[in-house]
Amino acid sequence: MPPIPMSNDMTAAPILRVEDLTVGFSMRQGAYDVVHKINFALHRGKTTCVVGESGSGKSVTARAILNIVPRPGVINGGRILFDPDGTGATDLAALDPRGKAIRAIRGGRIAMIFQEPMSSLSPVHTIGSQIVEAILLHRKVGRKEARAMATDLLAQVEIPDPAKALDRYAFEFSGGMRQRAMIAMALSCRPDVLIADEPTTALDVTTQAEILDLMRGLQRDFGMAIMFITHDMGVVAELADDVVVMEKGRLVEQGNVHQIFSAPQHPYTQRLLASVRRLEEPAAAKVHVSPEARPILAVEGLKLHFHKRAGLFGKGGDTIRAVDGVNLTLHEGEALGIVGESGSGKTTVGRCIAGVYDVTEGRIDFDGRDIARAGKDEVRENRRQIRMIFQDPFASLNPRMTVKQIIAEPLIVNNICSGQELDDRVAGLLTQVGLDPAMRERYPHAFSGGQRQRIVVARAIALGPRVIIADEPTSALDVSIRSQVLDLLLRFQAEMGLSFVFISHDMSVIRYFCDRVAVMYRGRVVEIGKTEQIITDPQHPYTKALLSSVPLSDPRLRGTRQRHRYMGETA
Amino acid sequence: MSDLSDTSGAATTGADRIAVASQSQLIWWAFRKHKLAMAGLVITVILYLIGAFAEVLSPEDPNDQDRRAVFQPPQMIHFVDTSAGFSIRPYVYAMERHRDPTSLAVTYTASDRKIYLHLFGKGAPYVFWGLIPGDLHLLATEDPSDRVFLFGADRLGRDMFSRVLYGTRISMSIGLVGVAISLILGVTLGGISGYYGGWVDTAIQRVIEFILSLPTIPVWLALAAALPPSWPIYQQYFVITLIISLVGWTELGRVVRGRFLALKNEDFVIAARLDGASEARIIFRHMLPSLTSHIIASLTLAIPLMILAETGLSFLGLGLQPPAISWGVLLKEAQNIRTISQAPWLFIPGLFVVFSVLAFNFLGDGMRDAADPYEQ
Amino acid sequence: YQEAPALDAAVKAGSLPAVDQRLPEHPDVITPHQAVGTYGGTLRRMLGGSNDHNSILRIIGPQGLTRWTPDFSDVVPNVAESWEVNADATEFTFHLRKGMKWSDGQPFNADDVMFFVDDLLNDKDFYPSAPGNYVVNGQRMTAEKIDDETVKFKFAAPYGLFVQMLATPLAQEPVLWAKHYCKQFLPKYNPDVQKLIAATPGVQDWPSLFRLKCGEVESPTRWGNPDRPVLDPWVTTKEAYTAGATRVVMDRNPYFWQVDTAGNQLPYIDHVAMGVAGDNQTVVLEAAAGHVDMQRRKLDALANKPVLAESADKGGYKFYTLDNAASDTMAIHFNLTDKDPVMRKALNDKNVRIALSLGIDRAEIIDIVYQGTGEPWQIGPKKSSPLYNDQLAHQFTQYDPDKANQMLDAEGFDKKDADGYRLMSDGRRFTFNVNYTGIEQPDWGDALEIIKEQWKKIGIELNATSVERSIYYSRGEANDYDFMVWNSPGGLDAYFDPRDFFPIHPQGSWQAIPWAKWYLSGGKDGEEPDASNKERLALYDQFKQTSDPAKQKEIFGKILQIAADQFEMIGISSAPPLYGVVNKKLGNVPDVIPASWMYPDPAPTLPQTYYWMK
Amino acid sequence: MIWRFIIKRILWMVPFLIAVSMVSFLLIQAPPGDYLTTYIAKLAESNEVMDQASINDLRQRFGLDQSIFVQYWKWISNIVLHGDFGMSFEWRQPVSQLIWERMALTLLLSMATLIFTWAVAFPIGVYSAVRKYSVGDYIATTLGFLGLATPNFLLALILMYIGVVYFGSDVGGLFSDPFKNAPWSWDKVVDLSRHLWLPVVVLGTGSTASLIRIMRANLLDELNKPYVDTARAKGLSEFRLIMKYPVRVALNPFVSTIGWVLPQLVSGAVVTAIVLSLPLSGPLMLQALMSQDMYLAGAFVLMLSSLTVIGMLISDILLVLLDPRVRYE
Ligand SMILES: Nc1ncnc2c1ncn2[C@@H]1O[C@H](COP(=O)(O)OP(=O)(O)OP(=O)(O)O)[C@@H](O)[C@H]1O
Ligand SMILES: Nc1ncnc2c1ncn2[C@@H]1O[C@H](COP(=O)(O)OP(=O)(O)OP(=O)(O)O)[C@@H](O)[C@H]1O
Ligand SMILES: [Mg+2]
Ligand SMILES: [Mg+2]
Repeated sequence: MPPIPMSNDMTAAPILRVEDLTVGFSMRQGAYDVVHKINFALHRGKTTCVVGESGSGKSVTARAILNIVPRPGVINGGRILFDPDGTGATDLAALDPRGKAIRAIRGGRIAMIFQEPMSSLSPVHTIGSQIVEAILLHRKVGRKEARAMATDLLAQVEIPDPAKALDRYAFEFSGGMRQRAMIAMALSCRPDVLIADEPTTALDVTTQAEILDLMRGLQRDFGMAIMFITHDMGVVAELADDVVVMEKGRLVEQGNVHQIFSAPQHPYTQRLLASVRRLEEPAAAKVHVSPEARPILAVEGLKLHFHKRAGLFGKGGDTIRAVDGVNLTLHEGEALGIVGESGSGKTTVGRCIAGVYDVTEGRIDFDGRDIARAGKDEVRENRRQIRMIFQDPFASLNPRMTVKQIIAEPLIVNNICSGQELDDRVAGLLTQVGLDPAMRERYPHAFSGGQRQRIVVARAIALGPRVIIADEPTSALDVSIRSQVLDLLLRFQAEMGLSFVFISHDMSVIRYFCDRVAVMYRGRVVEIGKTEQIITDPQHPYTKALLSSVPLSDPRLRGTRQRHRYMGETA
Repeated sequence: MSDLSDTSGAATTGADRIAVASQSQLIWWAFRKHKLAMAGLVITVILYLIGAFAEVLSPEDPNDQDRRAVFQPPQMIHFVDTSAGFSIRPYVYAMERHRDPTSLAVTYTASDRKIYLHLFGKGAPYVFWGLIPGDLHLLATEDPSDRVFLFGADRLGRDMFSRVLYGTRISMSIGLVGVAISLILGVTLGGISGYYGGWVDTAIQRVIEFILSLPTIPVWLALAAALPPSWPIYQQYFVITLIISLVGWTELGRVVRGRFLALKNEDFVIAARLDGASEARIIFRHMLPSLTSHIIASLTLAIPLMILAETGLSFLGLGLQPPAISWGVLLKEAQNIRTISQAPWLFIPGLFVVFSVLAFNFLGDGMRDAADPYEQ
Repeated sequence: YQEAPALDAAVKAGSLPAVDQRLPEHPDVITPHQAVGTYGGTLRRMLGGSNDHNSILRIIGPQGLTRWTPDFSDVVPNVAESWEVNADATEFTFHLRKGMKWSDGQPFNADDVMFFVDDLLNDKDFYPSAPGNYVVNGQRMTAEKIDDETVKFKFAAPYGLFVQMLATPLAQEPVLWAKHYCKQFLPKYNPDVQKLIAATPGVQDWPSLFRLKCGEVESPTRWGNPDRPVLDPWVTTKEAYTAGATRVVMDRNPYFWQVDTAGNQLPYIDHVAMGVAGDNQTVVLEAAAGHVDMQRRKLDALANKPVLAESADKGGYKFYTLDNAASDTMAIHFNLTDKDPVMRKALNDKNVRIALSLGIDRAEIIDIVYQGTGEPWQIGPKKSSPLYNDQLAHQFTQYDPDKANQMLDAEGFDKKDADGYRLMSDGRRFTFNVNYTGIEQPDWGDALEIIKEQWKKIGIELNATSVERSIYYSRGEANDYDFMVWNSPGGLDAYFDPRDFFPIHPQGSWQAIPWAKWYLSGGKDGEEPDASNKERLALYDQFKQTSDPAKQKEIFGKILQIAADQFEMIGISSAPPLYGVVNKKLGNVPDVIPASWMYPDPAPTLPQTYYWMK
Repeated sequence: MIWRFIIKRILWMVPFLIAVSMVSFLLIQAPPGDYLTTYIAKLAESNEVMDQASINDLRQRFGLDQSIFVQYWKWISNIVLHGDFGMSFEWRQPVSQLIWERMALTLLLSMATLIFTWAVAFPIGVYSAVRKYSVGDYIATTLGFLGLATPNFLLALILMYIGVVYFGSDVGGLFSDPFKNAPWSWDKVVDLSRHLWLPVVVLGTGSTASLIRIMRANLLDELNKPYVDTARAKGLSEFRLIMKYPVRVALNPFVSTIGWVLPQLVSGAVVTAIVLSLPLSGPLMLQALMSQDMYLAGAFVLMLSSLTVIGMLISDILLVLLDPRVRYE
């Protein structure tokens, strides 16, 4: 693919212009702004990547464009000028948020991929009905046709068995599959503008590459403008034409991708890029496990099958072999990475270990005892020792509890502390993960995606466990915070001998953090070994394919590498 | 770690006060902002105060019959007395009864005689809460042989105003007991049923089904016969309330179960389980708040039903019987054509029911909103 | 003779014989109350929702062998053309009307009467125990057919009131059942009856089948079968009376055997249409709306009168007066056989009863509850009755709480508790816990509430609870009460309903139900009455066997005097006249009608002579 | 799968209903005395004297002298084996003649009421959730609670009174006079629909308020969920959006309790039916219960219980249909 020519050509009229946009939340005791007077523009056929620290207002900006700022947010100023055909601009911010005019634009002309796909899909409707609905709404086709198109879209986003998948529900999908369903939905109407809010956080790099190709294809064919919010600088380097950098609600820097990467002006951008470099090697501070460390966790022949009951009056149910014979050992003080294709059963393995599911077959030995068949008391004790960081932070936070209550919960139920001590402890934990303790009386929905992820991390480390199963714990964090959170975890590892099962799609994070890696494919571990060894000398063809797809965080290297795919043992 | 502390986002600036307020404080602020909810709270409190001090607040003995006042319409209080110059001295005009010998209809004509009223005068003796004897009334006629009927009089010539005030006591309290019992049972059993599923669910559901399958009327009739007649009325009613709520929990139980079946696999519930929370805690602390709105709504709906239960039950010879006084009893007594056509003031207790119900409801609204995280 | 225009067509078509052939040789000639009427129209009435079949009976009338004169003073021939009684009142010979027909045109004659006596009354399957009105000295009535128009009834002992009984709704059986129709349900006549039984759900034997198809005097099924031939002025149609019917319509009987003085066949009115209302308030509303042509049942509560008066002009109706046969609106029947010995002793003390009576301010109750109608009254025949006994009616009706207090003190109830209530000999508070049937009789609840306040002043506590009626009766059955509240019958009909003067009624003589049982069972059941009651019961036995009216009156007078001296129960107010509404256009309706179950108003005033004035 | 579930539940209904019928039978018999007590009471009022022998005869005739178990057995076995519901003591008529038409009308009225309340309450409930604290919301709330706080009996009386006194209309009933006993015809249906509104409104007022409030409460919880934003971002109109997504989730409580809406209406309608003189099962059942006419009462009770059980089954099926998460049990 030829490098896309640098475009500083601001003469072509932008399709969407954000002017002095200010978004605020009017809380009970007065309003405050989270986005301050930002300006940027999107152009047809161009990709604008938005990067910035977690909580800097990226998602809010994105939502403001569609005029769906979450309550009690309001657009406090500025204009959003949308001009798809060069005939004259409409100010989206001025439209009635429930009116017809904006409705015609939403989904049809400007589509959006929400940051948390897990919670953003309706729990009670099939994936298919949600996609078909979008198609029917904006494209003049019949129901049958729409369904065919939806199947096609799911196939394009690499969902296996798309025809069946249409009739499944969101909770039956893995995190990455939901995200892809979301993408399919957004792309279904061939929008003029695509706003993608961290759309690939849950995707393994091979799938991610395919998705990015898909977007690029559409962009090429239909001149779509893309606003792409991401923390993955590799993706930025691969994809972006322009880059917008945000910090604390302000737009601190914007410009051509090359310019940003080669000559960052703003200190935040510089720090960001520095962090990217840092994450490109194994952590300096990492304490490696001694070879004679005891295995703390041994998983043997683990199987977990989901038996899908038949539809109410439908045909017979089928079985999904989410985990199909996995063997793993985790040593004390070790960090074991799990990588693998989206939907390959990583989360499910993690959940089995944490005791969320009753396993179908196999043993999980913790400290030599099989916890898959443990008694009640033992299970409770184990829960203190094995903690889990959920892939979908939003869903795992009780919407009716404040952050303080959420983090305090394990401390309270395990009778660890109370009163002032509890307060301090919670504040301490929040500070450790980089959140202002003053926010502790807020409810989860009032945080940004990255902030929520950190809350989940704080909850997991609160009890001082021996094993943490971390399912994509840093995917929503910008690189600088990500490295800090990882460092924090490393510190715990060093100080308390904490062990990790670390599920991630980000190879650099794996490399930075993990001693060993297991590569999963279709419910099995296909390769396991020392991190460095796997990265430098992968054996299994899937691993090779995976590594070949890792985006490189340098725009100059764009297209220089030969990517290849693993087509699987044809299931 | 030092560079992390300032990354908490733009949020904190300018909003310190919110940020540090505790959840309960937040809820209280949220509640206080809700004007109608505050009004509801105030009315509710006033009603309870009326209930508590009915003896003192009512000008008459609610059971005092007076043949001269049968179906007497309400009397207006006049405040300004111009008979002997200008003075502020509340009074009402005495009324005279006239009965038509053939149609038997009674009519009242206001006479010129003024019945003067004063605050904290002596009147009919009472025993406050059955404990402290007294005879002080907030409003009393200056001449104790006179009577005043602010809400008119009923068919036995009893003062409706006093009766309504006395009725407040039972109506505002006894319903709450029933509601509380069905709440506790409904939430606990429904919660357990939905949370555990499986045979526990089946068992509880069959119990609910069984309770519901027994039509209510035979139950009431059997009860009417079974309750010993020598029991004091209040005790009988208490038992009836208890039984209403023993049946009433099932509805809430089903709803809680239905929602729990869907909720129990949510990640945040699993997270709570992984936190090591006990099952009771998961049910009550983690899952139940998701149903706050529904529960508040059904409670505010249950209260009027409880208050009015007697009007329906009385058909079966159940419920409170005179001389006990409650709004339900008063309304029950008013349920006839004669009242509709000739003595509409006997429906005033109905207004009180509506008021209290609206008050409870707005109170509930406020509570719901205050507890809603999205409203913060 | 003339007939209704409504029948002309059928007669012309030949489906109905001419009127002369339909009438008996000697039809019963009725002198209308006001005028000879005109034919046509519908009479609208309301039935109550729960089994109000007697309301139909009250308008159609019990067409017995005899009937009451409209003023309730005497009996006159009805279905029977005449009768003779032998000297000791054991044999009654009735002459039927020759050529009289059932409503289906089949002849009515002595066979029908014999059918009742031989095949039903004396059949142990049908009547394991016979209706009391046909039993004297434990033996059932027998009969002898003299000829087609003559039958003779025979009793084992004198039966003084038999002819009067035949005029009440309670002794209509002899002419209720048409043999030609009803015999099909008897195995004796129909060997295949078992098939019919099997084909009818819910029926197990022939008596139930018979009762289902042919009805009984007081049974809803009497009005449920349009095929059953009758002697009534109006006959059941397809819109019959069954459970849950919402409307009942009856049509004129073309074979009805009465004519007016001008030779017009009765009835004048073509149809009687009765709506069914679940609730009495609905009846009041219907009446107020002018949808009811003549009615007193279900709306005669005094409290409704103002409402009805208000709408009278709009509804086009006026009031008529009913001379209440009852004696008192409400009597307190002290339980002289109370299970609780202490209470029993107190209640058997006449002075206590007197004191309790003096402690009631009847004027106030009458004013409030009975809208100022009625006078303070204990029990017993009305002033207008020849049996009137002033002492029985008026003793101790004055309000005198001081005297009452004195008397109670004197009788040993001088100790009081902290709340000012008297204590009984065992230290318990002198309290009455009583039930009343507040659903049917809300006025009793009101009166009891007033009495409660009044008795408080004489140190007696009263707690009244309303209960459902069958519960009420079962409390009575169980003898589980201190006193019961019921109205007191016997104002005009003391002969027929003497239950308040001595314990004769095993469910209604609340003053001593065990005594009544003792009497009725011949001493096998219940409890032996005290001497005074035994004396009255003996007198009553004597009374029953007397057929001479003067003698009857004398004996009954004695009974009443003893009852007055004993003063066993207290009453509140003389039963005030009742009222009903009647359409202003309805003719031949008397202004005053007696009201009693024995005189099932308004039937004895002959509704078949009512007509629509032009 | 689901068929197995349904069949299992239906099979389970048989012993269940037998148990319910047993308990109901006991309940019906629980008040002291039996039908004869009532009968005697009735006779006593008209001064007919029943001596002990006649009472015993009657008792025997009605089979009331047998033990309660024998009576129960006779009753239930006749129903199960012969479909014979026995004889109503009070009406001296086979029970089966009495119940069906009334049950049918009752079902019809209940359904009409149900549809009415849902048709009124759902839109209003949705409206008052979406437009929380608008004037409309307040009006709906206040009216709703006014309806809730007015006993049905009273409302019926007042409406009838106004109708009669001010408009000279019919009093109650489901049909006008000519149609009351007429066989079913189109005209009769039309006539019915003209009369139906009054009881429907009277019965509906109470439950409408609850539906509105419950709908509103549940909907308010759902309106802020992220999936609603997703749908909004698709460009769905606000109305369709709300109807398809949050309302669907907010239906859960309704579906959970749909099972006994019917029996509740049936017994709740008793008093109204009495006042409005409606030919429904409630008044007849009440009367049968009061007079301990046990076979008639028993038949109604059995009907109602069966309805409840069927309703619960429907409710459980709908719950699964409505929320796929429930399916994974
Ligand atoms: N509903 C809300 N109420 C109050 N504050 C909110 C709400 N939603 C978001 N915020 C605040 O607004 C700020 C911007 O949030 P936003 O979601 O835009 O961040 P972001 O840049 O997308 O971060 P991330 O990369 O972590 O997703 C954050 O500080 C967040 O705490
Ligand atoms: N509750 C469920 N019911 C049915 N199928 C499920 C359920 N949860 C997961 N699956 C299926 O199991 C497979 C593995 O899912 P899992 O969530 O473990 O994948 P993953 O490796 O974590 O993927 P990702 O990287 O996309 O999060 C997927 O095919 C998914 O569709
Ligand atoms: Mg975001
Ligand atoms: Mg996953």
